[in-house]
Amino acid sequence: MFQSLDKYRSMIRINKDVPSMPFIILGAILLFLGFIGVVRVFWQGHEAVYGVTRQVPWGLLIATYAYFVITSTGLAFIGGLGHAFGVTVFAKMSRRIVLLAFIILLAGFTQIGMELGHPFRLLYLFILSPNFSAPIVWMGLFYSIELVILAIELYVVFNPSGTNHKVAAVLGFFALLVGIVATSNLGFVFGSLTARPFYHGVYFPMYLVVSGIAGGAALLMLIYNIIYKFNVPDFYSDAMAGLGKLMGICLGVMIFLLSWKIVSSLYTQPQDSVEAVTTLLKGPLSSHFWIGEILLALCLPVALLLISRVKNLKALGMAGLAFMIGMFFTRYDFIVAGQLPPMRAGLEGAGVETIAGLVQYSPSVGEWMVFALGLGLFLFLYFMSERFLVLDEQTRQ
Amino acid sequence: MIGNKMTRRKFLGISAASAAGVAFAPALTRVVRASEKTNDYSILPKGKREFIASNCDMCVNKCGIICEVVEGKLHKINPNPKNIKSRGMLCAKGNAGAALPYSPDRLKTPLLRTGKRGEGKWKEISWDEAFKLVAKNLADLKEKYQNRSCVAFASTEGFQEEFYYYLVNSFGSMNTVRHTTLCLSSNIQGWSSVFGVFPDADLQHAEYVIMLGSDRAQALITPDSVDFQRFKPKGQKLIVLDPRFTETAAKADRWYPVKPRTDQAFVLALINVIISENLYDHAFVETYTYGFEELKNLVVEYTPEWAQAKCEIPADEIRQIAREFAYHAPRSVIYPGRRSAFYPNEVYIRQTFAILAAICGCWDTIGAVVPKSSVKLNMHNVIFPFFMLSQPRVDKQAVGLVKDVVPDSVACPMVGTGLPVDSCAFLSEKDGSWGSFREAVLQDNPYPVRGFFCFKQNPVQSVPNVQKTLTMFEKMEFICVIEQQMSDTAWYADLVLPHSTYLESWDPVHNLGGIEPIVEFRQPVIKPLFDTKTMFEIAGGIIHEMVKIPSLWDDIEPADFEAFKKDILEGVLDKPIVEYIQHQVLEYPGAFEELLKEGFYTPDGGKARYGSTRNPDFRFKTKTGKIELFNERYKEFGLFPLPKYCEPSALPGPDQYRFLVGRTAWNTHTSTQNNPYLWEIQKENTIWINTAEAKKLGISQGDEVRVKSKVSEQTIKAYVTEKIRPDCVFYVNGWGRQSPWMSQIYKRGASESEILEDVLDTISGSMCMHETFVTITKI
Amino acid sequence: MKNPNLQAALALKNIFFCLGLIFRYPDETVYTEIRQKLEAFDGFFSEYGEGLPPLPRVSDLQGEYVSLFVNNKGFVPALPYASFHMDQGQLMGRTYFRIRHILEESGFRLDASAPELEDHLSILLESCAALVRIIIEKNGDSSKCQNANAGLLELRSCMEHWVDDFAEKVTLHASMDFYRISSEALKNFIHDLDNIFNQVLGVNQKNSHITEVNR
Amino acid sequence: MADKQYAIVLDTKKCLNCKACTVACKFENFVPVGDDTYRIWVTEMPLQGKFPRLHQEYQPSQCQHCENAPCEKVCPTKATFRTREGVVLVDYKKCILCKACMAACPYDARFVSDLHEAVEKCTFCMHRVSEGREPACVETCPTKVRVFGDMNDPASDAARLLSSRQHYQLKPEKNTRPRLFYLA
Repeated sequence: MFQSLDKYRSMIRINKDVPSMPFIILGAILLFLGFIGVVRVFWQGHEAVYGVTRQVPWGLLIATYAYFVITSTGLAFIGGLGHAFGVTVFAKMSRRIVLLAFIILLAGFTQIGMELGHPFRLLYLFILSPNFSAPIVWMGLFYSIELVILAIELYVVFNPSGTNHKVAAVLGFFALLVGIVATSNLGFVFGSLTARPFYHGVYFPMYLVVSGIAGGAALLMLIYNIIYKFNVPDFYSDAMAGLGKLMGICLGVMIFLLSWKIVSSLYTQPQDSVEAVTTLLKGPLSSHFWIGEILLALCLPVALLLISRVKNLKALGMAGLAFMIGMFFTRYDFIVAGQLPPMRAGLEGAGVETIAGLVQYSPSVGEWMVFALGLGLFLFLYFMSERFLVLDEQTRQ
Repeated sequence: MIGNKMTRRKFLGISAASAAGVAFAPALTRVVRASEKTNDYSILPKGKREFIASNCDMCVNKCGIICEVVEGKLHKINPNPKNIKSRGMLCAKGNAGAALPYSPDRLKTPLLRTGKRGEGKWKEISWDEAFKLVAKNLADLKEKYQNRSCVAFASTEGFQEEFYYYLVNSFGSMNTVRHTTLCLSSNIQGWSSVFGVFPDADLQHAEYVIMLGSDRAQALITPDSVDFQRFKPKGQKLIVLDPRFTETAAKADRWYPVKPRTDQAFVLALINVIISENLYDHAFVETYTYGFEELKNLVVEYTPEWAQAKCEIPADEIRQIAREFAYHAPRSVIYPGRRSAFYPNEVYIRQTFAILAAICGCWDTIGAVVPKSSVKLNMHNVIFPFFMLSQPRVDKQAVGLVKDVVPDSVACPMVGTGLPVDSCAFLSEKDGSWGSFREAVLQDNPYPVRGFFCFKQNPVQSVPNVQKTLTMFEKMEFICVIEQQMSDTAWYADLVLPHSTYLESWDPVHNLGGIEPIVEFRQPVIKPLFDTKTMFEIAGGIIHEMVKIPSLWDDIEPADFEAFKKDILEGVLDKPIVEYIQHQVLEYPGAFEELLKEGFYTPDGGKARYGSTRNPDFRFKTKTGKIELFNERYKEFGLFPLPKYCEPSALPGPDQYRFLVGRTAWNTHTSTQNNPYLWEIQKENTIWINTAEAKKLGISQGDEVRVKSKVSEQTIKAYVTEKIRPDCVFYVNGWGRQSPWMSQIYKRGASESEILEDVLDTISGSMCMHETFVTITKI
Repeated sequence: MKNPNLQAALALKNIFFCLGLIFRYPDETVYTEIRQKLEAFDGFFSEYGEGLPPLPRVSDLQGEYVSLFVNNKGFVPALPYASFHMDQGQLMGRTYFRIRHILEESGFRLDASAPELEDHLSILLESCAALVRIIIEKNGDSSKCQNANAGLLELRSCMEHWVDDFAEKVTLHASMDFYRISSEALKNFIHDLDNIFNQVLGVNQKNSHITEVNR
Repeated sequence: MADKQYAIVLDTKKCLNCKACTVACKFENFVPVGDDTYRIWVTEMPLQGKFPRLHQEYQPSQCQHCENAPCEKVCPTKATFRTREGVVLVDYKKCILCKACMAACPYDARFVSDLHEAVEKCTFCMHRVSEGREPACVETCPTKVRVFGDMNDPASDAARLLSSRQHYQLKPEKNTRPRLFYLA
């Protein structure tokens, strides 16, 4: 009996030096709020609890879903680099990478599960009646595969009898690949909407993947700073620097893509697209855009990376924090901005209410509560793991 | 929600013990074993779907409907595609009628007031008690005032109204007031002064149509609203004059925002051009009309230039319209329309229309203005007793009584010295004039009126100057209202009797005159939900109680009383209403079966009828028997016999706007706003203000403004638009209820009847709806 | 359950009937009956509410009843029809037909002389009383009173959906205590019915097979 | 091509803006009262000109029953499908309420129905059509703005109007190929 416990000693331990308790408590509180939200949704129905409307059918929960799952695939990408492409600097982080990717993907699934009116129907209809022309089917398929791969990977990296590196490499490769495919399909869920020129095209499949990788790097940089109380050991400096560089490249690409998105929208002013971009630049979403999307997600991280020359690990943590906050606005903005230009003008009799030519959306308390569920789930599960699991295989061994 | 005590409770406590021993009176049980009694519990077999033809009653049009009833529940009201009057259409209101029987706010049982009037304290009573109560009050009032006319009876038109008149005539009051002086009295009076009748327009075939102040696209009238767009002949021209850019104006070839109250000047100028350019129909004028020379002399001065100065329509265009109208004659229509009086000279405005039609020969021929034909129905020959104690109408001698509500224009030479003293003021004795009737009652002159009956009319909402109506109510010792919903009027009643909806009852056959005459009728499509009755049953119930009270019959011959019982009670009201209906169509074999199947009947397949009066020997219902361009009867009464133009006696002041009334296609006056399916189309009314004026006043779209007239002030949101003349404002009727109506309507928008002043048209006694001037201020 | 607690079941039946009387128009007969029998329900009212509702004079009670439940200026403050609450503010919606079906299935119908709809609160409560009576008569043999069991549960869940709203509206608009206290007690009682049915009649979701009709 | 191909041809010049169609639709199809719940609508197009030279049109509309239906493409469970007659329908039992179709529809023709617990929209009243009756909005219209019929039957009123009159479709740039044709 003790022997069998022994076997897991390499995995289970109480980490007192990791500041996990506040996050666990925070996570529990958020989970509780989320639970109330879920009860309300079951009791009163989606329509009563959520702020989404006929004109803006996708709201906060789609944004938070994207926020979580895209970050997850970014993490899987980084993990895959380590395992499959021999970018060994990240190998020492693999337990945390896989764990984070898995948990945050679960958090994402809570969001879509609460957003869908009939989540359980989905489970069998995806098998009985799939429409292969629908991007959602592919997105769902690949994210499901991703979850399975991550689960297996989780088993492999935590295998008490030691990680089988060959298997890990194969899994890592597939996690990377499937993650990219899944996220670009998520992008295509929007990219396929010809009705809405702001979404339509290849921009979002690309932008989501790149920003997801940046998000994975940012989250890792932030998490490492948190668990080492902003004093990350030198052991990780090469990995952190690698993350910083990876993030820097991604930020560069993001700025490049975003600039062209804006320029192309403004230049020939394709209908709707320019309206959507204008909501970001000077419309109802402008504060989100300039403070969240531009300052926090792009400018501040770039500045921190440049000033610190990717060497100051605290700066990397701060860059990660700024990016993760900014990215939340980025995800929200892209979901909402594309839907604010109405499909029909708000004329009398049209049944469409517009202000300055735009329909309105703001998340309801219920939607925030469901977001709290996802965030709470992430914080709770992850920091419980930090508290009770051995995540730094290399240092402790 | 529930305390601890609740969740851990065991129901078997001592508390329950005493309850267990109670034995309730078995007679109180209403949920009974299905086998105990048999009755027609389900009115239709399970799952059965039926299509039942009937007739709509959401407004006055009486369109054909086919009701889809599933398991006894009305699912949908469809139009009847075969009905020639409604041309197979059904409007928003007609569709929304399917919600009417299922409105939870409807009256469910007779209610007797127990608190103060208007306080809202009621008790339920049985129909038997209600009938007894009515009879007793009628008897008491008759005794007390020794005058049967001390009880007034108000009603609005409808299939069951004739049974209301069974009640009125059985009591013997002369004081009846119908809706017409709020509606179309002046219009009928004006056209009849020329042709003796009020005609229809053959819009299906007219090549040229002038519509003045009729919004046929929104104020729906079948078949006109259908014909003027659906069947309009290729190349037909539509000229619309309206201070507002209405939906009808949007359909017009030319729209003129005519200056209010000057429509007559425009038409007079048309006549001037047509006569001076010799464009009139010489043969027709010669053969059929009377007084052409007088007319010719009158209109000499009314040149297009003169008219341009009045109505702000360029003289050139007036000339052009006149020539076009004459060119297309007789397929030219100056549209009679159906609307209430707008101005004190309303009858003359309408007389002018009719004269234009007459001199161009646009009469009783295809594409012209055509007298209504009708299907002859078999009357029930009932003769009501002559009661000694019935005094003439209270407003019979209206002179002096109404001086407060008639504008100075009565001093205008065309009207002479005052109101006519004869019933020519009214369409018929029984219609009355709300304005002069109310004044007479308020002044107790010449005698007191102390009882008030109301059948489906809502004077508190529909008669301008509400305060006067309420003051009149205060004089009443007994008010009884027969209604479907707790209307504002019912709220002030002593006794409220719930009437069944048109979907739950048999209605007698009605003959609808028109170019294509038709008879319409109603049959129940569903079982009544509540303890409601129809006027037929109510009249029968009350009269039965009346005959039990000897004092009610002491001013007639005993023999007459016996005859009355035999004819009225046994002959009509005691029999099933179906027999009444069958008797009405007795002359047409198979008609009743056809009515049941189709919901309407036409003896000749609904063919259009033209030319019945185009016969030189035909006697028109005018004094001379001719089409009177010069009205002999008006002359006799001291009225100006020709449509002389008179300047308005009152005009808006510098800061004032003329208040306009109008309709929407989704509400009938004040009666349908709380239907949820109609409410969602329009949730409140807004006041139309011209863009330039709004700018001057500093008002922007959606601002709250205060509207103030002589009698009241209202607050309402502004609708800033180009669609209205700068000197006018407008909001639609039916909102701004003071009382917590349905929560949706309560205090939403502004009330029309509150803001309107009571000004009477001098001949027909109609309320003039465009004679209220208001100031607008931003709040 | 083999033997329903007879005493408690009788009490339950009577409480239903009593509440049915209370929410019925108080004509002279009904009023007299309430006045005579109300005392016996003292325990019930103190347990579920503030004690016995004070019975006003008959004329006041009638006025209050009409203005709360029958007709008022334009709208009725607290509509006692299940369909109104369950089916978008209209009478005779799906719920009405469902309730009629429940009655028919259990061998009941509304007496033809009652000019009311089957989903009127007072009739629902009286129907509950009738169904409890069936269960008592059949000695709780669930094979013999399946329909009654199922009907009771469904009527309960129907009333549970709107009794809060109803009680709230009554409290808001009532000018005297009688209906306010009664509707509060009704509300608490309905919310406790799950528990009571289980305890007293042994009726719960598990042993009932609701016969679904084609809605 | 034996199948019928249903279409609605609209002569909006005849529209009175009376809203009969919208109310008829609600009753016929159990569409609840509510600001977001409607299958068809009548838009008052922008007022053109300055007082007193004004012009205004009214445009009734609804689901366009596109031949190239974006909603059908993005529906993950084939809940949205096109019938052989070219009518776009929703199988409520298959709808997972992902609302992709609502986002994809360029005409804002769909909404979430509490009754069906699914996304719903105009069905061309197929339950009536199968009984030989016209869609409720078509039947009730006073001026018969809408004409419903089979495009494959040259004798049908709809086909005749299409072949004899100029017409346009809404948002042609989306290449949805609507089955609602507006007469010019």
